[in-house]
Amino acid sequence: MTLLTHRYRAIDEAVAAIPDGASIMVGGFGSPGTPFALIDELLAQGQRDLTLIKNDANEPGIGIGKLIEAGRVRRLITSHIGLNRDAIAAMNRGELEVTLFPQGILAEKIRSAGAGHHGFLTDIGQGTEIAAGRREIELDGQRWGIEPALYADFALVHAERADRYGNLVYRATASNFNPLMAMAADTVIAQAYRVDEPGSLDLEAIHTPCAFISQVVEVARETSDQGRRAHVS
Amino acid sequence: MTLLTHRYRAIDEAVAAIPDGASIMVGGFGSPGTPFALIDELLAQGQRDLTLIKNDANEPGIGIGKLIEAGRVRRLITSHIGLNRDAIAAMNRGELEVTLFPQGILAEKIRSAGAGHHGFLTDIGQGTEIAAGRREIELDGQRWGIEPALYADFALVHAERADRYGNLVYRATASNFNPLMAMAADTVIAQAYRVDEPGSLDLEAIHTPCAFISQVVEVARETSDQGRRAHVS
Amino acid sequence: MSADQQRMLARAAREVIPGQIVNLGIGLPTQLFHYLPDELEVLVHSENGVLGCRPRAAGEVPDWDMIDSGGAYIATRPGASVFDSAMSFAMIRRSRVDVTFMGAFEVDELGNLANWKIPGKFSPGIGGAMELAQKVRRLVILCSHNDKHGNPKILERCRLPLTAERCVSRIVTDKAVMDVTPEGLTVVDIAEGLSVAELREATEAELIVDENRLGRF
Amino acid sequence: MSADQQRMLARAAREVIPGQIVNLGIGLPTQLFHYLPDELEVLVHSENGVLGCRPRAAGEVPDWDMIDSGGAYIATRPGASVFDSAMSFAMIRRSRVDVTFMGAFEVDELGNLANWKIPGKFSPGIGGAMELAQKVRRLVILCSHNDKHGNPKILERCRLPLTAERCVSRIVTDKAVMDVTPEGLTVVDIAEGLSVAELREATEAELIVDENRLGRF
Repeated sequence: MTLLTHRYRAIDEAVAAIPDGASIMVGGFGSPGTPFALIDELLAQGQRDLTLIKNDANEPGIGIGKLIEAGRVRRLITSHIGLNRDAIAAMNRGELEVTLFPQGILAEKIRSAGAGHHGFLTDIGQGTEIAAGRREIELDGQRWGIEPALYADFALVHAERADRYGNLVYRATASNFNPLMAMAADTVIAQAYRVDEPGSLDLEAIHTPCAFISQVVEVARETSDQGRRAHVS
Repeated sequence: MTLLTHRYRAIDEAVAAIPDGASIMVGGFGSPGTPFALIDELLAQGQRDLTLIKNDANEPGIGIGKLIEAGRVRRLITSHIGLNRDAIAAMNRGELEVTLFPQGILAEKIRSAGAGHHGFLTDIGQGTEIAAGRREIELDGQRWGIEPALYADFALVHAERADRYGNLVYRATASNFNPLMAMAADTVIAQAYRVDEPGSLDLEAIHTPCAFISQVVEVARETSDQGRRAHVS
Repeated sequence: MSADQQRMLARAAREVIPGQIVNLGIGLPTQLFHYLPDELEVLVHSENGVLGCRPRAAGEVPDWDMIDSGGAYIATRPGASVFDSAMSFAMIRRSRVDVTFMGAFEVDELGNLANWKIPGKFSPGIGGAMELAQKVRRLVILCSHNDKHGNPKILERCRLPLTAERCVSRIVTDKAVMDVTPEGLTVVDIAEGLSVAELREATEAELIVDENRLGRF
Repeated sequence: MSADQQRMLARAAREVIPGQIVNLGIGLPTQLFHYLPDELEVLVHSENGVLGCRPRAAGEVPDWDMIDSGGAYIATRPGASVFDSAMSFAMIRRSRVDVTFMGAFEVDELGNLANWKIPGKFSPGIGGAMELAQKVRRLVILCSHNDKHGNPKILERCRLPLTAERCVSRIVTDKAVMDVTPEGLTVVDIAEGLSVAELREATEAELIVDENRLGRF
């Protein structure tokens, strides 16, 4: 792991570690928690043939929607892409390979990797097409589906605040998949609206301890797509 | 589940729901996080033939050490009882059945139940006597041990603060097994030094959301065994 | 919103007991929000990671970090908490949600539910619906009795891919309130002005009706 | 603490790089605490749920809620966090701890470690040792070279039940610093005043020694 003393970086330098063909977990449920600035930097740097893992495909024109439109995503592992008609169209044209899991199963596959396991036993989806072809095991007189852990090379996560060791605090519903992905990926790049000196965050209020974070970058709230959504109700 | 409006109870009433023969998870790692007041109430009420699940056996004369000395515990599922010579003696006399797991495996067996799974796949302990007899499965070219989820009828947990719906905040290293057990047991009784009206706790600082809590009781800091340990260094 | 929908929502709101934890699915169920006043002490769960949602008050500035699972900007009530997706679905799988309201493409006599996929036409992913349907203590379906072409949605057997098997407790439509029972679909309430014969005509499933015990809504 | 132990601790502290995350096992390794000054920016992990421990300053009032895994009342340094046991062991299993120091009953040439059980005599449970030993990036053993009866603890093969297989990187004793290598145990440093012959005499395992490259401590 990166030494604690070497984690606070410039955004271009942090994202430059990602090669073509990488698998990347991206935090966020809809807009909240989506690391828009890191995604925009990835778009600018040009990495391609990416496998993305994200709860959803954002909405057209923002977040990973931009990467999908630019043809940079080979595969998307997700739970729901209903709010991004462009992603649905790319899937239907065969240009984007989409793998769908129930949302809580996707979360737990990621958490399983993050906890250092190799999978878990579940009854979710038994009897539906979601479980078709899933490997099963009998235990305690019942059949259980085996859901393997989902790993990734990188994770891009968004936090409200951080310190330069990488301790993270999330806000409101911007937590969602971020803390899980922060544990699961080999290299974790966090963006935060504010990065302070160690000691600035309350001990008990830290959601992701710095042990999991490889790089932390500070991003301006104003340059984020946060709050500039197509869909506002 | 108990309605939100019916959760704030007197300690004797909350503990009276526990029958003889119950399986009970008890929070705490050493003294911090141990629900001393709930344990003392259980001691006073006289339930017996209990199965306890706790990281350790506390120390002689406090916490679950009292229940063990009083002969009320049939079985203890734990990770380490080295600080309680009485528990070791009871085990060696055959009066206390002790089941030992590695600490992180014990935590995850509980968390697995709390997450609504039935177990997980691990490589921890492969090649040691801990894994002897453990069921295995081959996946992705490697053998993995299957660790079944660990359930319980009740959990007794300790928090620093709460609201009367059962939202909980833990302090310092008093968190440990408490949030995991709060998710895993069918009925969860929480004690807190202070129980306030809903809205008194910061949204993002709540560690255990009230959805998991059945009963919450207020206990005085002074009457707790906290800080009255035999072993102080 | 149509008068029928308002009537359905008012009827559905009566399913909620003060002190419960409630999840509201995307679409019409979300509107139930407005039928649950603060004094009920009901906490609304949204699977993106919040317990204790309320609708924004008129003129209340949106908080860009605070949405429900449908993407609407919401606010919170006293006793609320926020958390990650693993915690949110742990609550669901551990059946800590007392009652969930969901829409449906099809429901059947056995309580099977189909509401996520129309093969070849609509398959954006199941989101959180499967775990909610399978694990909630009580699942109430809130949907129109017939589709826009007039075809029945309350069937003998679902034909679309299932969300979950035998998961539905009660169905509230514009025409009736029906319980899934071991004997079959039992009509609890019928819409004002509708006859039992008209209701049967609009329904594929067999309906059990005891005219003496039938409520109106 | 004996002079030998102080010398071992000072030597072991040189294994820590500023900016690392370090776990200190119960017993002698815990004392390493005092050899890691604040300016090193090292975060000490304790598996009961804290990252960033430091020893209490002289006269500092104990916080009853703040202990390390050995039960000592500790304090924290800037950048510290507290968390539950699942998070704590996720860090361990995901190899987020850079280096762990542990005591030993026995270590062998292959890097096998036994430090939790003596059948029939001592079996209080393995606690967190197994996961730390198996998953840490670098495991340094800190133990006396011989037991209190003078028997060697650095063996050809461990005889006691293992904590983990092939997990040890380096061994620091009162007599030597040894690395586990594919070729066998290679002596890095030898204690001041000790001859290689005396060291071999006190050791069951074969030792690889290059006298020209041997350090003293």
